[in-house]
Amino acid sequence: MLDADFFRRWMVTAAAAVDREAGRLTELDSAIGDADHGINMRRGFQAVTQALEKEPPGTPGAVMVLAGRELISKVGGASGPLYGTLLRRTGKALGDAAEVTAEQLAGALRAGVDAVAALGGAAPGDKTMLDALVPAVGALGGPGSFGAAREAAAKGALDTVPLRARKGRASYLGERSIGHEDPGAASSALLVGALAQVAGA
Amino acid sequence: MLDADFFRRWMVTAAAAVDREAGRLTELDSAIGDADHGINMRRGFQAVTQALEKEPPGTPGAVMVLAGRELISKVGGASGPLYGTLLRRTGKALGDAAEVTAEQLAGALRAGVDAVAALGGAAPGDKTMLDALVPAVGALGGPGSFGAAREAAAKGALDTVPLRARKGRASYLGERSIGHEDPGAASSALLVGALAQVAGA
Amino acid sequence: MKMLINVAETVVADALRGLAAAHPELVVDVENRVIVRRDAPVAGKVGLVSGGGSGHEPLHAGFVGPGMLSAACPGEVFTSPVPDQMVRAAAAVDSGAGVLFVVKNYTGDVLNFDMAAELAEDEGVQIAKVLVDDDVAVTDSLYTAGRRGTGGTLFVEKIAGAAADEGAPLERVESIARQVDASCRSFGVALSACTTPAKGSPTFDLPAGELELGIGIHGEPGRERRGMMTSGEIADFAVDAVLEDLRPTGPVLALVNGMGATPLLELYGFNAEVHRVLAERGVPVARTLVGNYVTSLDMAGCSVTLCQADEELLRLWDAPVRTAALRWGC
Amino acid sequence: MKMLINVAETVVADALRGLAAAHPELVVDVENRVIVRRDAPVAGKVGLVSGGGSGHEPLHAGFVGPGMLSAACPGEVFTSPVPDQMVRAAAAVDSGAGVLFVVKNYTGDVLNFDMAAELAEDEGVQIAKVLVDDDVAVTDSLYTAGRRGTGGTLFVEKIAGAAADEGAPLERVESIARQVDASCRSFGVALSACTTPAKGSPTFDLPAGELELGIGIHGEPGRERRGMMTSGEIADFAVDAVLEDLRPTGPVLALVNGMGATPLLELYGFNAEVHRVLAERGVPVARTLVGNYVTSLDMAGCSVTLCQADEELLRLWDAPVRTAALRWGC
Ligand SMILES: Nc1ncnc2c1ncn2[C@@H]1O[C@H](COP(=O)(O)OP(=O)(O)O)[C@@H](O)[C@H]1O
Ligand SMILES: Nc1ncnc2c1ncn2[C@@H]1O[C@H](COP(=O)(O)OP(=O)(O)O)[C@@H](O)[C@H]1O
Ligand SMILES: [Mg+2]
Ligand SMILES: [Mg+2]
Ligand SMILES: [Mg+2]
Ligand SMILES: [Mg+2]
Repeated sequence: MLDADFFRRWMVTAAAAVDREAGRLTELDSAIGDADHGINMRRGFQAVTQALEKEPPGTPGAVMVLAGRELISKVGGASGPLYGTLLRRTGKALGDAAEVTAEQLAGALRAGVDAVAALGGAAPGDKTMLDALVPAVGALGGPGSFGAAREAAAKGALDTVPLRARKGRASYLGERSIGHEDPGAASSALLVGALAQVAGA
Repeated sequence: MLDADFFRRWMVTAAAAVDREAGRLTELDSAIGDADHGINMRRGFQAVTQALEKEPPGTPGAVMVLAGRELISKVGGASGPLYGTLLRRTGKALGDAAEVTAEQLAGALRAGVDAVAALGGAAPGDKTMLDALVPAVGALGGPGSFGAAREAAAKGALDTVPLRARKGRASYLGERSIGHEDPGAASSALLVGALAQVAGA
Repeated sequence: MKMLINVAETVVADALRGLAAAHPELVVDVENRVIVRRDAPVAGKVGLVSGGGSGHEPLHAGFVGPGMLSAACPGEVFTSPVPDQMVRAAAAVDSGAGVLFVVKNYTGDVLNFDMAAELAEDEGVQIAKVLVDDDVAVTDSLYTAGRRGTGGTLFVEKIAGAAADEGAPLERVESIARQVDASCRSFGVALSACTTPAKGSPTFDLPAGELELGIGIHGEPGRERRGMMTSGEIADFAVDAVLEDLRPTGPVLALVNGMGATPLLELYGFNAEVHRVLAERGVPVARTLVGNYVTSLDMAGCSVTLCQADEELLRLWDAPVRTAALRWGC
Repeated sequence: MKMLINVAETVVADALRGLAAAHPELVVDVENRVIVRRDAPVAGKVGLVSGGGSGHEPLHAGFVGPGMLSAACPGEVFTSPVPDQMVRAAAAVDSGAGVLFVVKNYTGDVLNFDMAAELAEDEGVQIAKVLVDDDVAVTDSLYTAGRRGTGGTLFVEKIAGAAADEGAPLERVESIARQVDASCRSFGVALSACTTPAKGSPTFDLPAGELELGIGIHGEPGRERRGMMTSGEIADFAVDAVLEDLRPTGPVLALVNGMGATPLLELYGFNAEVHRVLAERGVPVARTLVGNYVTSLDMAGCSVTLCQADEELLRLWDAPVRTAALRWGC
């Protein structure tokens, strides 16, 4: 069973990964966007860890809702509302339970990813974070599936390279967006990787 | 005896020299001024040759007065009024004679250089065009003295390198003006060199 | 890259402190990043709120004041602001007549303003929105996020702002704003990339002797890279790109805009070429604005925005405006 | 170096054509390079004529109009105009009340305006002259050409222009102009060199991580080169350099000026630091102007000008002005 502390550690681990990889995310965004994705994610996840430290929520759902709210009110850009919605809707789907199963987490994350797709209007193949998130939640299921989700997200991110962007800033580039990894897909892979790490996968 | 054609050829030869060396003059002005001296001189002497071609004046004095007026109304900057005054006053001092001697030219040029000193308030050693002009008119006298004037002007220009500027833009630099040749002294050396060339020295 | 800053983290807050020091006629909330005209809310008047990433100054804060915006919300550099800012701004300027959000069409701006609209309406403020999408360099199709909002924003904010100051109701201010957006097209060209304070190096690499055609205002690369062109050739290309899409049937307002680092001397020279092309194409120009209004930090380059203006839009354009960056008639 | 130009030879003429296209309220004589406000000569009013090398836009052409200059004479880039221009301008604006020449203290400007004054007086125009020399980076001594005219020019032109528009006679306009000059001090800093169109490469070489302190507005190197400083450190240095020389005993007007390529975002942040330093030194600030007003082509950097203002100067500063670049009160 996964408790509030597990989710808190997921967020803290994700924050560390984002901090470490911020330069790379910004470089990716520099090629096909506006060179701020790493900076945005770092600012957001710093706010998340600070908020979680200040008054640690007692349930998995509350951790995720708080994290999502922080992203929405601190990040801005496209990634702020999208990642904020991902975490907040995941949290809402987790409900009030003090502990949840891996299966419940998988289901809640699927709801979160659906909300991202609804909000941003993107589909897999559009060269966005969904290209990492959708395969990841597809692979996620029981307790042993965290490693598979990490692999799926990482592969999904890399698979954005040959795609032509249809959403977000990169879409302005048309053909010129081809040949670059999508920064949001790369950061999604980091988040899923952090989850796998905390789960010991 | 030197006739109007001699003075016209002097101006045309000077224009060619200025045109050839414009880049160097601008580079010199770039180091201790505002990077336009070559451009200014080229614009001015192009106007001078055009004006002289249009209706060639009949006397040495008229050639120089016309050339001076052209510089004043086409160059601007410090060098426009100063070189314009140099030529105009030289021309006035030459009077209406159809031909003048080398001695008369030397005397008239001295009057022109004096007018430059009066207008700009500079003295030899201030790191200006006067550092080439004053030694040149000092060396100038009889028919055989054109070569000596050229040498004196060239040496005077080079001798500005260790000087600290006290007039013009270079004076703003204080100590930092030391170590660079004054662009106006360099262009003066070109004018005196053109005179010597036309005189066959 | 050298910048006149303290540290990258504080550039936006520092600029807001400096804005407050220079403009006592504005209320600048540095902590919450909201700039409001001092007399807001004006009784009976519709509020106009805009915002977006910083780095485009004077847009938007420089356009807050009588005759234009009621409030502006600056985000981090090139990052749209967060919903809390717009909600706060809407509350500060709403007189009960409602608030129009002027939103440049970028995914981030759209999502954050949408969230803000929901929250503000929860708090009882009536919200209308207009999306500005004037940049013809982006094709508006299923395969893009739609055209970007660039120079047209200035026309929307000025003209809708004048309508609001005249006392037009929210639906009317909104419909005028939409009309202006529909009448505006822009095209931008970069001679150099810009450098964000946080990144510290140029956002793209533009070799000597090349330029980017069809750039946005966020340091994104453009649609196409070409060998260097003269001012006249750039004017031909940019104006034709705009006209192809706009096909004006009457006089236009022209914004000849610098991207931030192009000297005014060059910009005025470019304006001469823009007017030449428009004359050649038979398009009369009613008004021209030349300057750095919708910028991209220290990018060298320019953009052209044309706005077809009927008599009503022209009248509203000419109406008095008193802001930090745009001022006439009062 | 890429520029938005056709060819270097025509940049000034091109810019004048563009100015004419954007500003029908100005009479722009492109061939003779004189810009005159359309209603000149105004009966009974003293004329105000200024000019100087191009490359400092909006100075001076952007300051022609009611409440400021009557006419401006732009020279080649960084090269003072020729006497014919000032003579023509003086003739165009003289109503019989005489003309004040506002001359920035550079050898070239001084010599050319002096020649023009003689010629104009020969034509029966009464001429007075004021030299602007506000730049404290240059010591005013026997060993220099005297202090340069930089940002203070804006204050002289605005305040003397207001006095002239009020109908003050020539001696009064001249003495106010002198008072303003005596009350102004400036200090400038470059983060990058500028590039003139004719030369095509930077006028000096400024390595990464270094800046020039005490620069002028013509791409001349400054007084001193240092390692990179923060915005706050630069404000400390520049404001202290100004105050050391000015020693104001009352409130000041502040111009926080960009050299051309510094984004407004940075300039406003710098303004916050300038206000901090002034507050620390106990100097009250009556008015602040932030923007690119007295520029040096595409140079990155800034300058600070302070002008001690008594009530009369403050009143004249606040008086209406309607020019391309400075506009309020009308
Ligand atoms: N409509 C969308 N749906 C899903 N993800 C999107 C959408 N638009 C953008 N993104 C994601 O957001 C990322 C960019 O985030 P970021 O750089 O922080 O914001 P911005 O584009 O506003 O600068 C993209 O790489 C992409 O993965
Ligand atoms: N007061 C002066 N007296 C004599 N020569 C001067 C004086 N001031 C400047 N000069 C000369 O003028 C030259 C600069 O000319 P130029 O670059 O064309 O004008 P500007 O300095 O206005 O850009 C200097 O190198 C110097 O030789
Ligand atoms: Mg981005
Ligand atoms: Mg020079
Ligand atoms: Mg962004
Ligand atoms: Mg010069």
